Amino acid sequence: MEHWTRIDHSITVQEAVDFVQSPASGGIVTFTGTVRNQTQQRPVLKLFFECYEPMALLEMEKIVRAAKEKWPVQRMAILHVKGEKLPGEVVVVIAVAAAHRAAAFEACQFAIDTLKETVPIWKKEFFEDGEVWVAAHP
Amino acid sequence: MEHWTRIDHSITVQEAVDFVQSPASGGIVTFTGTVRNQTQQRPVLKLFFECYEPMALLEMEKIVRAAKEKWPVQRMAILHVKGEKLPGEVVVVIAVAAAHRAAAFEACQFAIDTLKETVPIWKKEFFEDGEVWVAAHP
Amino acid sequence: MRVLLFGIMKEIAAAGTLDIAEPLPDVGQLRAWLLQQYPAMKHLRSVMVAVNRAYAPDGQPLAPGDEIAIIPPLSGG
Amino acid sequence: MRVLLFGIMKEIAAAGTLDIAEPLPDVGQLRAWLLQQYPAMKHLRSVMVAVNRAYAPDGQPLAPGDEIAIIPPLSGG
Repeated sequence: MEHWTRIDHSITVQEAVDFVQSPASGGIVTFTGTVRNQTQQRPVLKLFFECYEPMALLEMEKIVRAAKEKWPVQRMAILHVKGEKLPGEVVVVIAVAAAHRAAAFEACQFAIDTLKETVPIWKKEFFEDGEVWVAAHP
Repeated sequence: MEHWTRIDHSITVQEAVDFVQSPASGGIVTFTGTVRNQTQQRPVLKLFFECYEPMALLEMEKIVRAAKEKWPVQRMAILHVKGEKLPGEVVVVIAVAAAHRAAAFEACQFAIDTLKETVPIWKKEFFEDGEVWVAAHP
Repeated sequence: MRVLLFGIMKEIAAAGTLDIAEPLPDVGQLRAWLLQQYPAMKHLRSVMVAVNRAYAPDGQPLAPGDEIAIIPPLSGG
Repeated sequence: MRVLLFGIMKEIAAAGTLDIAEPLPDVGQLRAWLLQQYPAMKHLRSVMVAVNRAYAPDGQPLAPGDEIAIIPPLSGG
């Protein structure tokens, strides 16, 4: 298996690196997204992630295929959480292994940029005085 | 402490991410370098890393300062191993946390590129039939 | 026709799935029907439709048994 | 004058440190002296000199008590 896509309650950067690492790869680049403790100066109490899980996994696989067509990358992992998350907790991890580090950097950045645009996952922010689905309104 | 530089016998990406992560950061980018099992088709048995340790740590700190001048990054970790390493083992980890992921990607790539040019560390490759200090000769 | 709703769409419709009796032959007509039923939809930044777990343009025909989902603005990652 | 050697320079000189009695007033003259003592140095891709843990140009004067290191081509990372 050359790639790994997963949606779960808890994920770590270490498991993503362990998956993509191999004695043939020279460099691994990861992106880890965490819950910020505020949005525009308003303290965030928690987040809730809702996923259209089967389609989200398919879209993650499309990202892997597109990245492998564009860059000479070896193994990739795309992990995303679902459910409730507190500030500081990990919500997304992308790991890319390649023989040459420039390809790994470019493919990892492409993967997180594309994930935010195409993978059906929604985030609700909870504040002291209310809650909002992020980016829903202009 | 907003940055962490370290030279040790064993390092992990997880400890670098744990250090740079904070509830104020939105994204963390890491680069992890591992020992490849071959160099130009010759199987590599092991590597040996020699460090001019006090100067290497100073040069790592210069990289952190330069990155923080160029990009709005929050916390950085630069870890490198010394001593013997086998194929697949981690030799360098760089982690960068930033509010915006583009800055984290650029600063991380800058840091590994600069480390290879300025930090006084030397790598010896051991093959079945000999050993060589990498890049010593043209 | 069975339609899955997510995120803010689930709140607007006060339901996670809709069973629509009205015959709606393509994605565009489903979208128009939803807008009429749930006027709050027009305040959303965007709404996409997925058919059988892939994004579908307005012209795409809908068949009985398709898995249809309404995709409000994404915010994963 | 005490000089630290690393990597391939340690093997070329067969020593990790050199104690040089010769008076060598600057980095350039230290470099010339080393090249004369260890002709194999000229096959190296590059040799830098560090004084007090910072890279130093050939014109930099050397003082007693300076920590001097010979830096062959780097290969960390």
